[in-house]
Amino acid sequence: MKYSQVRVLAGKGGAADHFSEALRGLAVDRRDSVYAAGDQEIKVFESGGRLARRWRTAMPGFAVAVAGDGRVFCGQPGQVEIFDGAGRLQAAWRDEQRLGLVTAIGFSTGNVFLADATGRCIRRYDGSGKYLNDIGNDNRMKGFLIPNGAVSFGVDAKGVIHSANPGKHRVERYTAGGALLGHFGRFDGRDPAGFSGCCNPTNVAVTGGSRIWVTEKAGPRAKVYDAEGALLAVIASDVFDPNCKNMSIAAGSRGQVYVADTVKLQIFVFEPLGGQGGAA
Amino acid sequence: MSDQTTRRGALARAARGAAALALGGSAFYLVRKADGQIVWNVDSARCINSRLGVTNVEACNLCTTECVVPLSAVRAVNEYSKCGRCYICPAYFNITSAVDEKGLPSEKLCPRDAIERKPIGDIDPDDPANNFYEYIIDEVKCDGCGKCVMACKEPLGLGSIVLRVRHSLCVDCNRCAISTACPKDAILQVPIEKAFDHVQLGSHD
Amino acid sequence: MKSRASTLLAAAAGLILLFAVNAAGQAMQYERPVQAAPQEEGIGGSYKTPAVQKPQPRSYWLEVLDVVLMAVAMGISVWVVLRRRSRKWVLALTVACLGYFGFYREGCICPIGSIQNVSVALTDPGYAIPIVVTAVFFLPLLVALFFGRAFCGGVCPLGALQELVLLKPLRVPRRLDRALGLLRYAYLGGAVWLALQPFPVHDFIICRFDPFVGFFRMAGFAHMLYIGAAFLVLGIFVGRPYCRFLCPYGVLLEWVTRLAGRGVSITPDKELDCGLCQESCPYGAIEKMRVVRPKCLYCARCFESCPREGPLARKR
Amino acid sequence: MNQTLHQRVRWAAWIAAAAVAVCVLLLTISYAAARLQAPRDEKTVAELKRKVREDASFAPRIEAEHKRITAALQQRRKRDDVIAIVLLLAASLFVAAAKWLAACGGRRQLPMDRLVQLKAAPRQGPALTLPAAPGGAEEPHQAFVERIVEQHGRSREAAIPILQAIQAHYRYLPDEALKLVCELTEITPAQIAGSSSFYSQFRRSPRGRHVVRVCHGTACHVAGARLITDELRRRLEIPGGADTDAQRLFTVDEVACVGCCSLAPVIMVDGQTVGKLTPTGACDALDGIRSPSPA
Repeated sequence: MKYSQVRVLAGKGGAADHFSEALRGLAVDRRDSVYAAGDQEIKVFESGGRLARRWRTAMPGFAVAVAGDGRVFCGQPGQVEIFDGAGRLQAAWRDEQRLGLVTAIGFSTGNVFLADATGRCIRRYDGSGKYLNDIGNDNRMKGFLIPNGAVSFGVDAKGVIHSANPGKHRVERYTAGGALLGHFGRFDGRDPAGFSGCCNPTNVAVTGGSRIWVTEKAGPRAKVYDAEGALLAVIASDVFDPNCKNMSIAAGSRGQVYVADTVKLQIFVFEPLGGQGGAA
Repeated sequence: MSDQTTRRGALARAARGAAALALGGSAFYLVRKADGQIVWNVDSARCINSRLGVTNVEACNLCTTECVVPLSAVRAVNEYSKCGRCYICPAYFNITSAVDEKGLPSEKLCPRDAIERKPIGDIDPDDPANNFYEYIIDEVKCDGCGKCVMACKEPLGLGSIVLRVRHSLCVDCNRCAISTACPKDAILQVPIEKAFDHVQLGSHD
Repeated sequence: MKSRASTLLAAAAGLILLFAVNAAGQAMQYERPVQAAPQEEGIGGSYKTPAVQKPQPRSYWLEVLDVVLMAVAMGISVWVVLRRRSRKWVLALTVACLGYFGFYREGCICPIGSIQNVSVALTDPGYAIPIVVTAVFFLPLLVALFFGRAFCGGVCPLGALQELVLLKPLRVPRRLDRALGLLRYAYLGGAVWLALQPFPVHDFIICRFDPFVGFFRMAGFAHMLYIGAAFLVLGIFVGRPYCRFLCPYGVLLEWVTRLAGRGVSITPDKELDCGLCQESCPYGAIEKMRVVRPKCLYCARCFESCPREGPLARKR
Repeated sequence: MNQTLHQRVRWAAWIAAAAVAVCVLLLTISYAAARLQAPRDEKTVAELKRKVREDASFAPRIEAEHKRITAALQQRRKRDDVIAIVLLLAASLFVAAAKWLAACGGRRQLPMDRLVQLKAAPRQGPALTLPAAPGGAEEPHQAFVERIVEQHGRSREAAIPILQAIQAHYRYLPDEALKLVCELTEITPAQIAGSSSFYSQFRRSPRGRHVVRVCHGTACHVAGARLITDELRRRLEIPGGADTDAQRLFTVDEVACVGCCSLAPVIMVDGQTVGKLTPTGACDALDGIRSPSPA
């Protein structure tokens, strides 16, 4: 299985569809529009690559996610801002005692999961913003090992949370209640199936139930695994700036992959060759 | 005759006075400029071993080879408060080496065997990945080659290991031999109170 | 009138609002940053983050003490040579200074190398040197301005080393002496020029090619150690070869000494014209029974060999 | 006693010099060995690193190799430090001993060389060919004095030239000759006495065959010229008040500075200078002349 780069969105600069300082979060909605959180803005690109909308957020956004009902969640330091599809602010969740920097957001029926990098765990809230429980900090390390400074996870169709635990070179599976179901991944500096460096993978995205997309840092690369943790493909490795770290990744309905280059501030779009390998 | 000697004496005195004035003046100028005790210091933001944005190059080991004291006065230091205590530390292991049966890289990175690795905190005997590890640099063995510094820096590591001048070993050369050789002018004289400041690593270039 | 008031009110309200918004912005400031490094409470097991070793340099007052000691040593040198006129005391001072400034302080800081720092500091507005270095550089010059090269005599560790190995001084022909002496000017000029150059050419050659500092540190580059040893072996037969033919600071001292009011003199009123002093001077600093002060290195050998005041005279 | 101390210091100097040489040699060898070893170690490690790519079991060997190299370096450094300290100590001992020898020992040695020089000199040096022997019988006083008086005239003004001629001939003024002068000329005994005592060039007593001038300049004085004069006079058995020995072989004069204070104490024997003397050394110098002399 191979991927080819088909498009590059955004970039570094002052143009409307460019970012000037940072590009941190990516999300894809059902219509394959790309939501990118960077600087202090959210930019929405149509599937063709044209900038459709952009709006400012209260604080720099570290994560962006699109809920099933089309609302856009933006994770920020200490809070989550919720916008409607047009970018109008609808609510802001703050949980000052608990919630720190939100670096990933996921949904399952009736649940909103917020990755809290300050608390090194995933916080579970209900749809109205009521805190339910923590995931991933019921262990000896009191949370995920994140020398990268970000917790990243994806939620599959069954509501299982796949979270990166970079310090252990693993992707861990949790139930919404916080029970550890299992994990895959191991350290290996040579075999692409293993995770290299001190602490990888940095970011995880999940589509449906069968594909787990991850990115690594140093050297930066994007990979795809199947549900059992078998490597399907290395999507790309040499197009990214070598100093990239915490590259957000998202996958679209046709199996296309979006990876944010955090140094060049570009979004690389890859598509599988031969058109197969689409979402399950 | 006596007239001449006094004239000569006066001339000599005048010349001496002028010279004293010149010397004193330049000394005064320099003292006005001086800012207390200054020491040699590695500017981590300039040192290519720790400077961000430098990747895929060999670690510069001029600090090892150029220093005038037998074992360089520049040594690697682990700022524990910044250290991620990683299970697999890229400064300790050669992460590109083959993985052994325990799941760890088989080679160590330090050519002088100067880094010690030990688990800390509540130790989980069953899963070694479940522990934090302290990486302790042996001052006596380290010669400042910078390999670990290069390996620890962002984005691979957290950049907790940096090169530092051991002021107790540094002989405070007029012109530090390393600074002469350093291609990035990373060894600078700074006021003593700034020498121990935590250096905020600058971004690319 | 009314509209005016309302505008004012609106402005005030706007201002208040602005502040309020600002305050709200402040309240929203996020105060719990992400700690990528695990903290003590996260690590558990009563773990304490070890302190990072930060060895301090020598304390400042010790460096000041060095300067004071140097000044005192020069004072002693002047007193011993000009008043006591005793070689024995000079020898004692030489050994003491070699021990302290040479082997204990490892030859740093010295005024010879400071030439470079001082020349850079005088020309580059962004470069400052510590007061200690300034003092170390200017003190010997000031002393030389009044009394001659007292620093060279017993205080300079490089000179002291050569002074002590001198066994059988050969007379260097005047012309050769002069010609070799010119090397110092070239060395001084080259050193200052290189010190003032920008980065790639920039170099402090005086320190880099200091032949004796390796002995003081008992370490160094092999070639410099061998060169130093060669200088010492040469120094057995030729009085202070480095000082006379290479030392760039000697040039400065020489210039300043030309203006000196006092200095070593060969008993001007009661001398014998026996020439013993002239013969005893290994540095060719006595010509026609008169001291050539710029070349006099304050070693007091002339006094020792003098039938009127040396140990010969005291033996009676 | 002094001699044995001298010997000992000389031994110490030699041993120290040898120690210095050995230390330098050791340090050089150590340095060279390290320089040779370094690339070999590098090669070993590189080789192991290459092997470990295929077989992870080589990794411990690399680690062991690193450990060994580091330990060897540290050991070498320690060893070199010790050698360097020994070297420093030996060098200072050598310098001290050599200086002692050059200062005190030198004085003892130099005269010997000079003496040899001096002993060789009489056979070749023209300085020792003396004018006619005093009291020589080749011409009676009468005839000689008459000839002189004929040359210079009989007036009182001729007194000095006549005395000079007599002095030149006899190297002193014999009483008989002076009597004859008084008889033959208008010159009075009182005038002769006055002139001959006023000018230091005239001598009234006979002179030895060799003139020994002992320098009594300040340098030589403080270096013991008095002792040398006394010793020479004692050895030559010159009675008090006289300056020439009974055989009229040596005349010992005390003179002001002869101009080579650096060799103090100095004597001049017939124009040959001998310096850095001891009293016995001075006597030996004269023996060197005496032995081949009365031919």
